[in-house]
Amino acid sequence: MRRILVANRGEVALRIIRACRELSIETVAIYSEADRTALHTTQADEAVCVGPAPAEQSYLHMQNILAAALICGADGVHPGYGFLSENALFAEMCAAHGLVFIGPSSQHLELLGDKARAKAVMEEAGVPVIPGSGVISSRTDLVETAAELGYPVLLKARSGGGGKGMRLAQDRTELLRVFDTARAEARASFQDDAVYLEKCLLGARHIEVQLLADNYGNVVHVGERECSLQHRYQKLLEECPAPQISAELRARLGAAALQGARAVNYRGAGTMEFLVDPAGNFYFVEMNPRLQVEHPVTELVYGVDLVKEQIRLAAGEPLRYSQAMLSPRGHAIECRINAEAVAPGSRPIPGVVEKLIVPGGPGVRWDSHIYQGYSVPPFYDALLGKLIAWGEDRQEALRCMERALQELVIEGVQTSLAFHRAVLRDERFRAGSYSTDFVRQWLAESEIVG
Amino acid sequence: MRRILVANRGEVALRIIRACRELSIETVAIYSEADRTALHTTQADEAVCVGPAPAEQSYLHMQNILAAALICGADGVHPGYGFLSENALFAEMCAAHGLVFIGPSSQHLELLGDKARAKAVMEEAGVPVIPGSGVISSRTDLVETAAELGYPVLLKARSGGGGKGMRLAQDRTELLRVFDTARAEARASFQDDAVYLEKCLLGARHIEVQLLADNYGNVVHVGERECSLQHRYQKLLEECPAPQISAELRARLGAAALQGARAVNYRGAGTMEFLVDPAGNFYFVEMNPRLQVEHPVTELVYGVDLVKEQIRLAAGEPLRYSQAMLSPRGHAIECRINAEAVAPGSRPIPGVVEKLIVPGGPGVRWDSHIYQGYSVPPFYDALLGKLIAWGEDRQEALRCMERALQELVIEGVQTSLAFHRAVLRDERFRAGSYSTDFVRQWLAESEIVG
Amino acid sequence: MDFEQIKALIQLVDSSGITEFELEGGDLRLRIRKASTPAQPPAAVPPGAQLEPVAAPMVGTFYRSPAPDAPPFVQEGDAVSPGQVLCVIEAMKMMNEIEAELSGVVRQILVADGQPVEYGQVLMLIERRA
Amino acid sequence: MDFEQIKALIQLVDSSGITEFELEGGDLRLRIRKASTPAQPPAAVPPGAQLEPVAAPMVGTFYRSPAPDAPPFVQEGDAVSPGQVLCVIEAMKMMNEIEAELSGVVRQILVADGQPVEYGQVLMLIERRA
Repeated sequence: MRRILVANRGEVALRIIRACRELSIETVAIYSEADRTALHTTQADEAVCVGPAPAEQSYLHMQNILAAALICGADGVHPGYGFLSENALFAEMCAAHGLVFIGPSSQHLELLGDKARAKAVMEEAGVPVIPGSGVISSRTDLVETAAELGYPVLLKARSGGGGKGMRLAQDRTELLRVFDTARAEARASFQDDAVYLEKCLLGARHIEVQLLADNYGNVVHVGERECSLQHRYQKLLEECPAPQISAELRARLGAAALQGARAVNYRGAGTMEFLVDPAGNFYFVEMNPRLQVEHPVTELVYGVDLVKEQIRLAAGEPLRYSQAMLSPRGHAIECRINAEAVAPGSRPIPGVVEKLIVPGGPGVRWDSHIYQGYSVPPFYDALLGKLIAWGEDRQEALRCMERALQELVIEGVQTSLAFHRAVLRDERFRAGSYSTDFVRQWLAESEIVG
Repeated sequence: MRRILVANRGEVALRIIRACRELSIETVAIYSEADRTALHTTQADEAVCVGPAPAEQSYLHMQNILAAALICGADGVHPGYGFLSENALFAEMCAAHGLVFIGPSSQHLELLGDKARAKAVMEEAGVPVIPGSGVISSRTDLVETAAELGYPVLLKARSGGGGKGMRLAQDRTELLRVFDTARAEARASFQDDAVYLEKCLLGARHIEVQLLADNYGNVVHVGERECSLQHRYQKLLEECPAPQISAELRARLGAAALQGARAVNYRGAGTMEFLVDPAGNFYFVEMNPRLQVEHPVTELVYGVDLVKEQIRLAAGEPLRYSQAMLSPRGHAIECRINAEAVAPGSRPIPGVVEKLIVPGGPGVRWDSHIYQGYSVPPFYDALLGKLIAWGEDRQEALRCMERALQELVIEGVQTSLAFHRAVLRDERFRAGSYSTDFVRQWLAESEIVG
Repeated sequence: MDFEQIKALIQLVDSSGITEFELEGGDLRLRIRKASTPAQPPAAVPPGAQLEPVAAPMVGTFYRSPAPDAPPFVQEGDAVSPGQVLCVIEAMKMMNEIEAELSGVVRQILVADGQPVEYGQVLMLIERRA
Repeated sequence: MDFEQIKALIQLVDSSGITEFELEGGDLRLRIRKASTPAQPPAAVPPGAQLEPVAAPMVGTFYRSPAPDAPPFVQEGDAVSPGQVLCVIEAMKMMNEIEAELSGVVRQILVADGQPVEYGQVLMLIERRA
């Protein structure tokens, strides 16, 4: 590949530009009118304005993005995460115009985008899946299926992602109450109001396995990540490796992920998401056919550049790693610094970064598109940057992250820094055995909302 | 240790504060009146002004620094590099007042500070040393000794460091001409005008070995660093491991460094400097009994935090590593970004950092005390920050460094960025077999001075 | 020539006294026109005249005529009325006609035939007339 | 109490109307004095009077008297002349006498007895007299 159009913005667009530069691949950035002075716009070799600020008219405007790719002579398109990254039609359009879509095929995106179908395929392949239903056809079906599964249950959108159209129900009354809202949200977000039910596992942990697969049948996993620290189904902190996991469970998770990837003939970089219950049973939830926000923790521990590998695989190169070559070293933690306090009812507030001091020194990595003087636009997601810390073991990584959080200064916009600092001091978090309930419980008990 | 006074400024003061935080040790910063708003002043738990801007009246003012340490209840003093780090009297005064000096004993500092004596001790211990003389007694002695060694020769200060009092002479006339200047410079810098001669090895490489030693006789080496890229005897770029070195030579260098450290019963972190000639013969030059500016390249490749280890060792802990536990992974490069163009006759010019964009992403580390709005004081050394890049091999590290140099924006002060960017593109440099003559030759041939 | 160079040329022409600029590949064909000696003298722009930009509503390739051998939709100096086609932008093999939204006179065409345009790029300036 | 707290206290007192502040450990003894009710009324500072700071020339511990049971070198309101000892700063077991460099009246003593001072810290203010 010679020239890649980066169909995204923010830190992930920069991340892809960095990988391309290191591979001597030219980059074409796209930007909305709100991102004219954004770093991804200025750092790429070329930049094309593809529309006004709202994402539907710019970062989601397939025609303008493809026209920019063709006009600029790009031979590949990297969608990043979010936006068009899981859009099967976009992948197909890229292919139709002779552009390499850096991700799996549109068929994979279609299959894995239908969460219910993906589960069925995995179950058939022998991967344990989370108990749940097919698409709910009626209120009667809803109530009966929930009774069979047993409360609490999770209502989820078939085409969902990022927690949208997702609702927890403790009983029949609550379930009936949230049914319509969930469907409306799913329709608004994904143009598909089909929802299904899933058993809600109490005290479960969200653990995912990173995969890399080439076009020639070779698949490796690059360890697991702990992603249980979530607020409103949005991850706020991730770790690699998952703490408090036995070597035996780790091996079983890796094997199941490989099994699942092989079952669908997966290609490129992807992630198998599992829920792990307190007894050590695990269940497939979904497969993310793209780069994950939290990929840096894996990179630091395994010494692998996942974005460079993803591009190499998309270009048709064979995998450069065997499973035996991939061994973890130390521990890494990522904090997603958002332009938003973590508190009930909080919302991101746009503003200008009036002062920025970026942490440095050993073990610290900062993936971010902000700079002193940057104006945070109100149109996109609230991620300001990802602070990642590495240490020889979890204890050292925690200490490194604590001091990096202490060093990081962002003035002018509200941030999640106070939350992250407080969580890092929390004894239960430090013990490493927290589940997806952690933040909800913690917010209920805590006064820290800053 | 509970509380450490950091007897330094700039990036190294921050580096030590970072290590202390990760060890849950409180820090006391000292600052001159010129550094009231410096990051090391604001980041430490406490900060004490120890004098006006000139270093002799602040960062070198032993009495004020020790008074600050005692008044603030510090139990240790970390001298960093430069300033008082190799001052035997200061180490002794610390000890006399019950403060742990984080470095070797004053006896070690005295022995190793006398470069001629250090060489004699190493020679006795069976470490090959660079051919040279004892202290030169007269002009006759000078000329005769030089004739015996053979030109070119290096005139060096007995108490020297950082290239001060150092002169290269191609013949007898030049040697006689530089003799007085070198002595005057040595007197001004080290209050000691004793100089000695050393054979100048043509095409030699400057390679040093990192050591860690505890108080109980355990010593390990943490690999070698290539430091041949120098201008006026000042290092500008370092690598770990040294490129184009055979495994056999690497092993011999490591063994010689251990032998040397054991010969002087060394304690703490230190570095053995060698010159390696094109035939693969190596010679001891000197031992640096302190933290080195370029320590991060070793940290990235070996996964060891040298400053934390140094503090642990000074606190009397036994070494946590055996030699077998220390294995390199990948390759790291450091560029010293100075407030000064690299060109004949260039000088640092103070100014205000009007814009700063720090590189991020995988493999990149930035150790720096500057921030947007920081005013570079004219009183101290010109180092603005150290940009360090890691990759799975030298090729990947070079690519990572290239794109990081491309991302780094420092406006408002002159920098060495243009030099570093140009060197990274140079084919001889990329081939990895450059010697200490490289920059001189390169500047002579090149037009890039930016 | 890459996108950046083209953009630079456009900006250069835009900020200069030049009103038309052509360039061809192969054995090179260059053509530069200044406003002071136009092929067909446009009505002088009276001081205080209101120039309205026509911006590209999409990313694509700008064409001044419906086909390679057809005459251009408009020339500098032409009077135009709302709904009149000014140019086309080709995007993904689709020809998108760009229409005038006001009555006026075409004062300046800022993009050369066959050149790529990005969203929001100013294609021409029209002097508003009642 | 750490150095930072002490500095904060000094600044608080400095910026307030309080002229004297004492604090003891153990069972706590606190004493605050305001300028409006001084123990020994200092001569009023005439408007426009020139107050000269006496800054610490070294890091150390500030003492108002030569020995714990001795009277202080100077009190607020005292007239002083060049060379007169104002206080001592103990550093590394050495007692360093700080002398007045001008003639005037001690208007304010800003540091409490026995407190640490850093380089350049203002110890007292002297109103310059001819």
